[in-house]
Formats: sequence, C-alpha cells, structure tokens
Amino acid sequence: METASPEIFSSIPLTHYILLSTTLFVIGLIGVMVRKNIIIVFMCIEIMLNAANLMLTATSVYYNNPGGQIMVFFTMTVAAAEVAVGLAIIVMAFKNLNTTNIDLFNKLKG
Amino acid sequence: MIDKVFYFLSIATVISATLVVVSKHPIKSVLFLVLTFFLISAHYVLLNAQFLAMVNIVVYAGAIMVLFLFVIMFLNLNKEIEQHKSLIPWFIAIISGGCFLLITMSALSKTELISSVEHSSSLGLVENLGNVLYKEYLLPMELSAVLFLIAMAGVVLLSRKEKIVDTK
Amino acid sequence: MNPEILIHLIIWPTFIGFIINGLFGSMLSKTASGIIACAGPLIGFLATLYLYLTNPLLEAINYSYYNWFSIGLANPVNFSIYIDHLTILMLFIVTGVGTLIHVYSIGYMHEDKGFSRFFAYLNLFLFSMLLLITGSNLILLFAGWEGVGLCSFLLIGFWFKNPEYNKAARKAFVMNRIGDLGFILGIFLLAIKFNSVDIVKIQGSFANLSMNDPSIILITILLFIGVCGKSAQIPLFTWLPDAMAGPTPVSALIHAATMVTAGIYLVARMNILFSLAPFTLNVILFVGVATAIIAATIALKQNDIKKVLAYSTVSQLGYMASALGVAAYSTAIFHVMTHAFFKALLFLSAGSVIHGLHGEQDIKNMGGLKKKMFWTHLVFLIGTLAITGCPPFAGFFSKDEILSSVYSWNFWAFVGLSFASICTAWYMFRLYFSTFHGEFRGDKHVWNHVHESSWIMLFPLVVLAILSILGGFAGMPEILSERHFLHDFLKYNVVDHTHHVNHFFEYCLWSVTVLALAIIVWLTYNRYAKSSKEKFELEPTGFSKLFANKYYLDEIFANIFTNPLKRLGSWFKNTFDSKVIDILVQLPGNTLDKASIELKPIQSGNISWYIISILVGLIFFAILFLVKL
Amino acid sequence: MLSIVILTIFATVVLYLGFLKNRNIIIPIALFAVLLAAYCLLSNQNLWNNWFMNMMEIKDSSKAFSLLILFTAACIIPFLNVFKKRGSEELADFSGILLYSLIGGIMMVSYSDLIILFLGLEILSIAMYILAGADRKKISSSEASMKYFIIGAFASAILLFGISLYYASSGSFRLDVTVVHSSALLNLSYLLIFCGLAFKIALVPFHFWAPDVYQGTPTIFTATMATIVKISAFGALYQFIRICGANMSEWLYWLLSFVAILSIFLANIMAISQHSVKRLLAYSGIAQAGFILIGLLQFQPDKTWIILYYLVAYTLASLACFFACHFIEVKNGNDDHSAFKGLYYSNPFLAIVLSIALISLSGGPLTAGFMAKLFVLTNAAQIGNIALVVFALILAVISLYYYFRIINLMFTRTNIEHSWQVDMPYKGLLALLSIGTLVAGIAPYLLVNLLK
Amino acid sequence: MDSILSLILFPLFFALLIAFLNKKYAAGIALTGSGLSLFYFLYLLSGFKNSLKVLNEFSIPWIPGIEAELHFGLDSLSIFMLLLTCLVFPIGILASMKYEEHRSKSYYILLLIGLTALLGFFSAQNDITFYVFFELALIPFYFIILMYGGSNRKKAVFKFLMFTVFGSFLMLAAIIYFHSLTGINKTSDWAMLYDMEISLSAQTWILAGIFIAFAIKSPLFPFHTWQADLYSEGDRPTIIIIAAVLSKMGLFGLLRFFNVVDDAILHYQMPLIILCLIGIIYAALVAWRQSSMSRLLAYSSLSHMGMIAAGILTASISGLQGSIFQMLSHGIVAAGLFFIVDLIMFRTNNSSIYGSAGIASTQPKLATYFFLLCLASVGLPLTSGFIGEFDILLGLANTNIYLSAIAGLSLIFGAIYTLRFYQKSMFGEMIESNNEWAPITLNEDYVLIILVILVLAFGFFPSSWLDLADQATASFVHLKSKI
Repeated sequence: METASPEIFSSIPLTHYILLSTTLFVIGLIGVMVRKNIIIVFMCIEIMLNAANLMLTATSVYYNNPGGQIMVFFTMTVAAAEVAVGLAIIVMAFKNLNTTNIDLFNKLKG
Repeated sequence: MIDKVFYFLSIATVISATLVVVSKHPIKSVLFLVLTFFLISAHYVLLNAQFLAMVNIVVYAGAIMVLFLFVIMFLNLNKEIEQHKSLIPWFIAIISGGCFLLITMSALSKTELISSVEHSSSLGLVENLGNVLYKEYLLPMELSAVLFLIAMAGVVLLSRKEKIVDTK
Repeated sequence: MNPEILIHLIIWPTFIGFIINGLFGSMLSKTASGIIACAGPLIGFLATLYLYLTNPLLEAINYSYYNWFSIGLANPVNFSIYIDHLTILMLFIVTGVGTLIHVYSIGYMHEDKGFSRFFAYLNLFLFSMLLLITGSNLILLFAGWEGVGLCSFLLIGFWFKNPEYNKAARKAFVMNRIGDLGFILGIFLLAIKFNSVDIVKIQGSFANLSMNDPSIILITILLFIGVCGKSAQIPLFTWLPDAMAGPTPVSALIHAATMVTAGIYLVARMNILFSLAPFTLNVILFVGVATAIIAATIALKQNDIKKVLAYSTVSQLGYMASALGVAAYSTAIFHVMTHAFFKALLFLSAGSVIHGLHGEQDIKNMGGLKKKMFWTHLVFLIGTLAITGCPPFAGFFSKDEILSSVYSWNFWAFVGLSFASICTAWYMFRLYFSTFHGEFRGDKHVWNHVHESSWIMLFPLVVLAILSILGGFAGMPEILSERHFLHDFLKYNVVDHTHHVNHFFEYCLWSVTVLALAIIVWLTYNRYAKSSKEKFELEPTGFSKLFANKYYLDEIFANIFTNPLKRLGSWFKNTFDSKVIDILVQLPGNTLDKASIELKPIQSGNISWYIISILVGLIFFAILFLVKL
Repeated sequence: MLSIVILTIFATVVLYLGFLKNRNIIIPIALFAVLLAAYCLLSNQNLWNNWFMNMMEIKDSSKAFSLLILFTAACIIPFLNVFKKRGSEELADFSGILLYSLIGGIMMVSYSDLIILFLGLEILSIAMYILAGADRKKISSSEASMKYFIIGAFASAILLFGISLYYASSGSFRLDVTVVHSSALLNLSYLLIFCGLAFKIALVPFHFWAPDVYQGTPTIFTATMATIVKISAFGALYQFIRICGANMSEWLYWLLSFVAILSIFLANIMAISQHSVKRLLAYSGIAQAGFILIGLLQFQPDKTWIILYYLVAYTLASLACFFACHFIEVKNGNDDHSAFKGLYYSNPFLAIVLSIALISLSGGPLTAGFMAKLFVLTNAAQIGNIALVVFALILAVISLYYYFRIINLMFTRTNIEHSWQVDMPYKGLLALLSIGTLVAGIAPYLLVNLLK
Repeated sequence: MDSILSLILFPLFFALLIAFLNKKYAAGIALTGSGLSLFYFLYLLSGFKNSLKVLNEFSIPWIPGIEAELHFGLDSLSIFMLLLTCLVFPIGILASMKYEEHRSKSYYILLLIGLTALLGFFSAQNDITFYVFFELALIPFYFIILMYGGSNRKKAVFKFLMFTVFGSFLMLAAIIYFHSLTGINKTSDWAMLYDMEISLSAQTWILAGIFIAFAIKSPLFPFHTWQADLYSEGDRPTIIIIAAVLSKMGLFGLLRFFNVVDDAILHYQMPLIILCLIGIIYAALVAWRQSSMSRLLAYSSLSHMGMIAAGILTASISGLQGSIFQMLSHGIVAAGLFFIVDLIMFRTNNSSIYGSAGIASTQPKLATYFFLLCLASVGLPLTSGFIGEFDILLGLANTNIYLSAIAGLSLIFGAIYTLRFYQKSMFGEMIESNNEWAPITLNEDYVLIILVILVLAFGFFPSSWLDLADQATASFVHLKSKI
C-alpha cells in the first residue's frame, strides 16, 4: 500500500485542516440557520458532523493517535442512528402537517 | 505537489458544501452533499486514513444519502423549491458564521498545537483500527449497539400506525 | 387615724363608686347608686377635713403604693400620693364642690335612663381629678390629667345618640390631647434633664439653674401648652363652650370646680420652675389677658344660658392665667377657689332653670322666672354678684387681688383685664335680667309647667351660695386684714413673686368697681329686663357679629388645621396610597408582567430563530472570552 | 457495569415482551429492572467493571447521580400505564426505550472519556427525540419531536465540534489528560462542550427548545426530560468540571455565573405569562437549572452533595408537578392553568401534593427546595460571590409569582366540582414524593449523610 | 418535658388529631390545643427566671454545610411574643367558631400549624431557625386566607405573599452575607452572633436587607399597601391573629438583629426614624378618613407599628423597653379590636363603621369593652397602651425632642381616628336593622373580659413585665444613654 507521504505533514500544517473543517462547519451552521426545508437543514447538520470528522481524522493522523479515527467511526454510527430516527420523525411530522417547511413548525410558542 | 492537491480539494469541498446550502432544489442539495462527502473521503485518503475514507463513502454517501433521497422522493419534495423571501436570516447567519470562524482562527493563532514526533503510516488501516477498536474502545463499541437498538425501536415505533386497544 | 388610711379614704372611695356603678349600676336602684356615688366624694371630703384638722401644720405626706414602672433602667415611677398644703386646698375644693354637684345630680338626672352610668362617670372623673391633684410625680399627674380629659369626653357625649354632642365630646378630647402632647414633651425634657419625674425631687434640683435657661423656657412653654389645652386658654379654648353639650352638672364639674383648673394647679405646683422662666411668665400673662378679653367679648352676644357661662369660665380662666403670669400663684389658686364656688353655683342654678323649663336653654325663651323660681333666682343673683366682683362677695376679693398683682407687673395687662371685667359685669347682668326679670317670652304651655327644683337640687345651691358670699374672706387684702389666710396656708408650697401695691390704688380700684357695677346694672336692667323676644333674634352687626360668631375661631381652626388635614388624609387615602405608593411598589410586578408578555415573541416557535439565537449567544460568549483571554 | 448490562438485557427483553399479548407484565418487569440496576449500583457490584477500560469510572458522585437517575425512572415507569391502551407493542417500545435511555444517562454521569459522553448523550437524546413524538397523531407532539430533534442534532454537532477541538488541542479524549498549559483552543473547546451540555440542561440562551418541547411532549416523557435528562447533563457537567476544572480559565466561571443569572432571570420572567402549566414548568426548570449551575460554579470535592441535594429536591418537586399535570391532563384534556382551578375542592390530595411541590420549587421553608437553595447560596457566598447570591434571591422572588398563581387557582372555588381520586398506587407514589420533599426539608441531615 | 420543643410541637399534635377525627370535633380540638398551649406556656413561664440565659433550650444539629442547629429556647425577649401568641390563638379560634359550618378541618389544622410556626419563630435561638420559621409562618396563613377570605381575597393574599417573600428573601441574602463574613463555618445562637465584629459598611448592607424585610412584614410605611387589603379581605378570625401576632414578627426580628447591626442602626438612625415618623403621621391621617372598619384598624396598626419601630431605632433603653412592651400591648389591643370588628360584622354583615351605629344603647357591655380597648389604643394612662408609648416617646425625646414631638402627634391623630371610629360605630341613632342584634355570646363576653382585664392589668402593674423587657434590652450592648 502506498504509504502516506510524510510530505503532507511537512507541507500542510494541521492548522490548515482545522481551518478547513471550521469553514465547513460554519457553512453547515449557515445552512442550518437559513434553509427552510427541514431535510436540507438536516443535511447541513450532516455537513457539520463531517466537518468535525475531518478535524478528528486530521488530528488523529497528525498526532499519530488512533483515538480520533475511532471517534469518527462512532460519529458515523451516531449520524446513522440520528438520520434514521430523524427521517422517521420528519416523515411523521410531514404526515401531520403536510409540510417540511421549518417555519411552519411554530404552533408551540410563547 | 501534495499541498496543491490539498488546496484544490479544500476549495472544492468548500464550494461543494456551499452549493449544498445555496441550492434551491433539494435534489441538487443532496447531490452536492454526496459530492462533498466524496471530497472529504478524498481528504481522508490524503491523510492516509483509508478505512475511514471507505466507511465514509459507504455509510454517508451510500446509506445516509440514499435515505435522504428516499425520503425526499417519498414525501414528493423534489418539486418544492424554497422561496428566499428575506435576506435578513442570510445576513445574520453569515455574520455570525464569520464570527465563529474568526474566533476559531484567533484561538488557533494563540495556540501552539502539539507537534507529534513520528507518524505511523499504518495508523489509518483497518487492521490497526480494528485492533484499537476491539481492545481499547470495546466499551463504546458495545454501547453503540444500544444506540442502534434505540434507533431501531424508535423508528419502528414512530412509523407504526397508532391504534387504540381497549384497556382491560 | 393613720394618715395612710386617710389617703386611702381620700383617693379610693370615688374609684370604688365608679366600679360599683359602672359594673353593677344596672342592678342598683337609682337611690342606691346615687348614694353610693355621693358617698365617694363625701368620704374624701371628710377624710381631707380630718387630715387637715388632725394635722394642721401638715407636714407633706408622701405615700407610695407600689412601683408602677420605671423609666430607663434606674428611675422608678411609683404609684404614690403626695399631699401638702396646695393639695389639701385643692382636695377641699374638688371633693367639697364635687360632693355638692353629686348631690345636685341626683335630682337633675333623676329622669335619665343612664342614671347609674352618669354617676359612674362622675365618680371616675373625681377619681382622676384626685389622682391629678395628689400624684407625687408628673406621670401620675399626667394619668389623672388624661383621665379627666377622658371623663369629660364621656360626660360631654353622655347623650350619645346626638351626633353633635359626640362631635363636641371628641373635640374636647382632641383639643385636650393637643395640650397633653405639650405636657408630656415637657415631662420628657424634665425627666431627661433631672433624671426624675418626681415633683418634689425636681423642684429640689432647681437650685443651680440660672434664670431664663433656654431648656427651662422650653420646658415651661411645653407645660404651658398643656395648660392651654386643659384650662382652655387661647388658642385651645374652643372645645369648652362646645362642651356644654353635656348635662349641666357636668358643665359645673368640668368648668367650675375641677378640670379646667387643673392647668392652673399644674403651674402652681411647678411654680418654682415657672419662676425661673420670666419669659414664659410673660407669655402666660399675655395669653391669659387675651383669653380673658376675647372670651368676655364673645360672652356678650351669646343667647344660650350655658354658653354664656362657658365663655365666662374661659374668661375667668384668663384671669387665673394672668395671675400665674405675674407669678402670683397663690392668688390664682385663690381665684380657682372662689371661682369654683360661684361658677358651680351659676351653672347649677342655670341647670335648675333648664330643668324647670324642661330643657330650654335659650334666654330668648326665658324671662320673668323670678316669679316661679325664687330660690334659684336668688342664688343666681348671688353668683352673678360674686362673679362680677361686687364687694363683699367671693369674686371681689380674688379678682381684686389679681388686678392689683397684674397692675404692679404690667399696666396694659391691667387695662385689658379691667376691660374684661366690665364685659363680665355686662354679660352676667344681661343674663340675669333677661332670665329672671320681665315677662316670660317662651311658650305659654311651658310657662304653666315651670316649677322650682326639688330640695335635693336646691340644697347644694344654697351651700354654694353661702360659700360664694363667704369664700372671699379667706383672702382679704392687706388693707382689710393683716393676715391673708390663703397665702399663709400656701406659702410652704408656693413662692409668690408679687409686689405690693399702694393702698391708694386699691381704694381707687374698689370705688371704680362699685361705680362701674352700678352703672352697668342700671344699663342692663333697662335694656334687657323688658326686652322682647324679637330683640334677641336681631341679626347682629359689626363687632357684635364678630362676638356672636366667636371671632370665627372655629371656622379659622377648621380651615387652617382640620380641613386641610382631612383633605390631606383623603388625598393620602384615595390618591397617594392607592395610586402613588401602590403603583410604585407594584411597578416591578407590573413591569415583569409586561416584560413577560413583551418577551413572548423571542420564543417565536421558529426553529431557525432558535438556532440563530443559540449561535448568537454562543458567539457572544466566545467573543467575550477572546477579549478576556 | 453490571447495572448497565442489566438494563440492556431487560430493555431488550421488554422490547420482545411487546409480542406477548399480556400488557400487564411489561411495566413491573421494567420497574424490576430499574430497581435491580439500582441495587447493583448500591451494593457496589464490581462485576465486569474492568470492561470500563478507564473510559468510565463509577465513583461515589457518579454513583449518586446514577442512582438518582434510576430512582427517577422508577418513579416515572408506573405512569407508562397510560400507553396501555395503545397495545402491548407500543407499551413495550416505550418501556424499552426508556430503559435504554437510562444507560445513556448513566454513561453521561460516569464518563471519563469524551467518546462515552458523546455516545451517552446521543443515546439519551435519540431516545428522547422518539419519546417526544410519542403521540404521533398529535400535531403538537410531532412538532415537539421535530424541534427537539433538529435543535438537539445541532447541539450535538456543536458538542462534537467541541470534542474535536478538545482532541486537537490536547491530543486525547480523556478528561484527565495532563495538559501542559491551558490554551485558547482548549478553552474554546470547553466553551463548545459546555454549550452542548447547556443545551441538554436547557440554560439560557440554549433553552429555546425546552418550553415548546415540554408543552408538546406527552407529560410523562416531559417529566423524563425535565428530570433524567437534566440530571444526566448536570452529572456530565459536574464530571467535566470536577476533572478539568483546574485547566479552565477563570473567565469560564464568570461565564457560568452569567449564564446562571441570565437563566434565572429570563426564565422567571418568561414563566409569568404562561398559561400552559407544562410550559411554565419548563421555564421553572430553566430557572432551577440556573441555581444548580451556581452550585456547580466553584467546585469543591467535598461539596458535591450540594448539587446532588439540589437535584434531588428539584427532581422530587418537579416529578410531583408533572405527575399532577399528567392527571389533570388525563382528566381535562389540557394542561392550561385554568384546568387547575378549584382542584383543592375536587381532589384535595392532588392539590396538596402539587402545593408542596410548588412551594418546594419556590424555595419555601422546611421543604427540600429551601434547603437546596440555602446550600447553594451559602456556598456561593462563602466563596465571595455575594452579589450573585443577592441577584439570585431577588430573581427567585419572581418565581413565587407564577408558582403561587397556580396554588391560588387550585384553591379557588368553582361552581362545578366533581370530586375525583387518583388511583391508589399513584397516590402512594405522590405521597412519597411529598413526604420526601418535606423530610428532606425538615431534616436535611438524613439526605445529606446519604449523599455524602 | 420542660423543653420548649414540646410547646412548639404541642399544636402539631392536635393538628394531627383533627386530621384523624370527625370534622365536628375540629374546632373544639383546636381550641383545646391552643388553650392547652397557653397553659403549658404559662407553666414554662412560671419556671422562668429573670436572667440573661436562655432557658428551656432545645437544640439539635440541623443543617449541614453551614452547620446550623435547630435551636429554640425561652429568653426574656421571646416570652413577650410567646405569651401574645399563645394568648391570641385561642381567641382567634373562638372567634372562628361562629363560622364553624363554613370551616373545614383544614382550617383548624392550618391554624395550629401556624401556631407551631409562630412559636418556633419567636423562640428561635439562631438566625437560620429564625428565618425558616419566619417564612414558615406565612404559609398556613396564606392558605387560610386563600380558602376562607372575602371576595377579593385572591389579590390581597397574593400581594401579601409577594411582598413578604420579597422581604424575606432579602433577609435571607443578608443572613447569608452575614455568615459569609464571619467566615466560620458554624451558625451559632444569638449571643454568639452578637459578639461578631462587623464593619460598618457590611452592617449597612445587612441592615438594608433585614430592614426592608421587617418593614414589609410589620408593615412600615411605605411598604404597607398589602396590609389594608389583606385585613379587609382576609378571613376575620385569622386576621385577629395576623394583626395581633404576625404584625409583630418584623419588629421582633429587628430587635433580634439589633445587636448584629447596631453600628449601622446608630449611623442611619435619623433617616430611618424619620421614615417611621412619616409613616406614623401618614397612617394616622389615612385612618382618619377610612370608613371601613378593617381598613381603619389596618392603618391604625400601621401607625402603631411605626411608633414601635421608631422606638427600637432610638437605640435607647427606654425606647427599646417601650417597644418590647408595646408589642405585647398592641397585640392584645389589636386582637381585641379585631375581635370586636369580627363580631360586629358577623351580625351586621357590613364592613362600614356606620353599619352598627347606635348599638351602644342596646349592647352596653360591648360598648364598654370596645371603649376600653380604644382607650388602650390611644395610649391612655393606666391602660397597657400608655406605658409602651410613653417609653418610646421618651426614648425619642432623648434622641431628639422634635422627633418626639412629631411622633407625639399620633397621640392627637390617634385620638381623632380611634374616637371617630368608636363613636360612629357605637353611638348615634340606632339603625333599624340592628334592632334585632343577637346579644354578645358568653364566649365573646369572656374573651373580651379577659382582654380588657389584661389591658388594665398591664396598665396598672406593668413593672414585672417591664423588668423582663429591661432584661431583654440589657443584652443590647451599644446603648448610648441610660434613659
């Protein structure tokens, strides 16, 4: 198997990865805030999770510590479970309200 | 060379993720999201974390996104196109997102990260990770089973038709 | 007999009478309760007499019952009785006149439903008065002082179904209380300055005080405020005429014998203190003279028989105060005594008239009563002569003494008092003539039922008449007698500061008095003896109007004090309390209420908004954190 | 570990029991499981504890938190009875999910590795997302579920990002890792992790979901959210501060005090105008959480019992409130506070129980709530935070306003008063909660010695 | 058996009894319970020695963390209020018995709990016990009025609650602050607290906290607006107790904390006293214009409370002694007056002072009792009201004669409104509907006789009680003068 280039450690500092994942995270954040379609909002949350995953993996590799990658594994587990349950909830809510527009889920307020 | 690859991938990822957010059509969003996942997997590869790269594609792009697509189709949302009536949420979101980015950057700039001494190239391989996972991380591994049990039972519960049985 | 037993006998019979009549009055027959009530003052009188006779030199007696309470940690205030010459004299007056009035009341109140209640009040009144006189410390004195005020409240409002009477009763009590406040403040200052409230002790510690010490002036002024209230001096005298609402014996008791003279007694009691403050004495003189004049002028135009007498009382009290003001304390006490006799006589005989006329008090409905009520007429005449200072009746001597003392102190005060004296003569004879002479102006029907009072009412009148004739000889002026009995009697307790006046002045004064009286009698006889009813109903004009309306003093007080305070109270109640304070203290609550409702939109139910809020909060924290770090 | 295993096994068994037609055995078995687990914890069963691999540690404090969670669950499980009418499958599902969620709670209070925290939190949260939507036909329930889920997932993402930052700056997921110096990034990660937990606790400004979700969720699960989730999250925060407290910058403490005061303030104000009692209780819970946070502020190992005591007091009172609410809802169909009108005259028992609970929440004397507040505030004052104490107390006055408004309503006569009763076992349970509140308030030594 | 705890728990025992027995015995048991408490207290009192020591003590460790004890005991300050409490409760219960059919068991249970709370409060020997019982006393009365009050009770009682709790939370803050200052991790009894050295600025803060708390509870101007509403809307028998006993809690607290904050009191003496004086005059003027009996008495009470508070703030021996005595006296008088108001309103169903006009002619006994109580209220010598007021005014005069003069205005205004009240409600022409007045019952007669005898007895023979008050003041250290 091709060995990972030590090159990447020398040419790209970990900071870059952290920045990249932060950027992705922020994009996800923005998406969560502005999008109205629940499914897309949910997808944006997935982006956020992936951003964290990316940081974990990069850090794990840079630190030569497998924990980060294991964590990513669990994150995916969690994400899968969340998606399953989340989509079930979305479907249920859709059945009741017949919409996925996030703005219309505002019966409970005040 | 590799740094150029990194930058290319990074920019592509960011653009792709941005497109997820800005696309008006849900299907487009899903597709861009899949693209994003692929690009992230590429990053993993770059980082020599092949196992994760695989899992990422299989789980996310493969399973999760299919679920999403399925639900969109199931709920017949592919026609539904959002109307962006107001720019104010965008404004607030971008400002606060930018702030968050800045904060992380400045925190980062004040921090000296640990510099690791040596890098093992086999770190991200299945064998290695499997060892760690089943030895050191056995507990969370098992407990994640509980998580799935809950998710399973929950999904079954939520999608079951509600029926009323007379109390005895 | 042991003096302690005598002291018990002086003080407590009235109290026992009060208890018996108060608690069991409804079970007693009228005779029984009358006897029980009369027994109280009578026993007191006899005991006093016995005490005096067995003990003519009379060393002061101080008998302590028990420790009432203590001021601060160390100064006990005892429930203790102190008897000296001044006290003895007052005891004689109070119990003696009191007994007579009690006896008289049996007749006067015989028809009243509240007979036993009335006697209970009377007894309580006398008890308080005795406490006032005999209290060895200022606080016990104050207890009696307030007690008589209370009883006057009860007695004035005796017929409590009438709201006007109730109002008069309340007015009396409140006016008195104004004075009491001054009094009690004076007591405080004394207590703080001398660390004691015992009268003897305080008087003993004056030695090292200088004249016109500011604190002494303050104390005496405060005490004098008390005197003003109790002895009806300007400006606190308006309650007294209103107090005529009560049954007539009450008026006699309150005005003549006892309550109103309490103030005079107080100053005489504290004479050493007052002598140390010439400034206060001048104030007292001024107030006294003013009171004498104003009350006398008002009395000129009153048509109610009791009101005339009431104003005359105020006027006489002005005399007494003037005497105090010139440091002629024993003279004042002398006038207290004679005044007690003739004023009680006048009131009781007026009562007899009212009784005979079945409650009629207005002189415009009287006239010619001489024919039907000879004895009453006679004693009334004696009283009139006594009060107007006709020699040799009692009033002549005391009044003369006051006038000459004042003359030696301040000429203008003397002039004022002389003027008041003339007025006194005028209104008294006006009253006398229009009541007993001429034709009856009232209803014929009433005339047929006019009757002389029963012997039980006349007996006290006669006794008082005798006293009014003879009482003055207790204090004959120098030119007639070497020995001034009363002054000698009081000299152990009262230190006068009078100057002797020359005899020529005395003679002049007497002759002028007699002359003036004669003129006035002639004038008033012509004017009032045959006056018609219409004359009394004439609308007064000019000064007369001023007099008839009592200088508008009631209105002035009402407009300066009562009404503004009432309005203030109403404003506090209706506006300040419920609008300002309540709203102010409820402001936080209401603000929160409002805030709660106003803030509801932030919980808009919108998920995006929630997430934005969370993020904004997070970023806010993070920015703080970065700035801080 | 044994208790976790027991819970897992029994939860799975209960899920399968749903296939049986006998609905009556599910709840007893679930209850038995909880009690058994509690017993195992209590009797220091160390069997299989080596499986923890240092990722979890059952210390005294975490044991106490876990026991509290189990106790709460034991109180709640009997109330699942209301779902009996929906058939045994659903009943089994609810019971099973509830039991599973307890595992998440126990993980959260005894983790020493952030992976466990994350997993535990997710187990608990996902269970709650599902339970919030238990009334599937009801719009409110599904909306609640939806809101909880979206915001919860968002918070999880933030927590995860925080964890990854923690990892990035310390190189480990362990809490007790020795960090050479406290770096900015580390502190940022603390902040993010705190936010993630604060969301679960529902502290201002991460509280927005709470009123909406509490209102929409079936009352029994609202009770679960208000108690078990809060206890777990506080346990997690406690664990976090206990181990990492030394590394935190001073500033974070100020932040915590600020959040605490802000929570008490805003929640109390918002609660005033609420008509839905569950919603009101949500705000009340937020305010109470502010107080607990004050207790957490200055961590001293020997003062753990203060937080525990507060949590116990809060749990007892708020369980009683939610249960009362539950009965009212069953009876009247809604939880609007007008439904409480005249309760004393129709059901005095419930009214008294609810009154005691509300008085305890408001910090009335001789109730657990008072002692709890006293402990927290004296502790804060001893550290020198007197301003905080004064603020907290003044703000607590506001809470009287809405607690006693309910009491006022309950004791107002109405024209129609049909007397009704709470069934016997529930009556006993409610009485137990009230007595617990009173005993803990009158003789705090008993409970404190227990907690110590 | 001689421990004060048995006295405190005594009513609770009877409350339990009521809970388990039939409703028709409830009032009787409550009366017996409270009456026996009175006798039991008198028994304890008979063993009370004049000393600075706390007697009949009871203490157990109570609150961990701050190591507070639950500590009760009799001392010379507490017995005044304990006597009042034990005395007033039977009266309140007697008054309530005429409404018996409208009172359920809970009423009497709550009353007895209230009795326990008050006994605990007045005999509390450290600040935490004091505070807990201070708050606890609120709760039973809150519920009683909530359930049995007049038509507007909800608002009134809510106001009462919010005010009081606001104050007591401030007090709690002050207590917590105080403990954090002393640094020691132990709450000790009053005597030890009094020895603490606290800086003036700290004392100021503590004073601010407790003064507001007590000013609300008493109440004092301007924190009084809950009072009139409560008194006019509350359940009248309970109001007897509230007016007589609960209104003393704040002043009692001020006395209890006096030594802790004495420097601050001396420092801020003037403004505080002036506030009290404003309250005295203000309340008197408002009382003058009231036409509702309960409201009138409420404002009269406010005026008196201002006077007592001013007496305490003079920090002089006579001021304190007078205040302590006046608390007892006013308690008795207020109980009597509210008792009379209750029995009048029970018969006329009219809260106006004009509602019973002219009744004196058919009810002379009632009129007499009423009058004597009024006299005590206006502070006539030889009634109990005089001694306290005299001492307070003397204390004020010792501080500043002008203050005394202003406070003394209440003698005048007090006479005005009290006599107006008396005359309007008793005198005048009889209202026709009152012709069929039920005469006062034997119970009412006894109660009023006892109260009147007490009023007179305390007026004629106050000295032994004043000695006790001296004892209480003797423990206050920083007194400037000997008067």
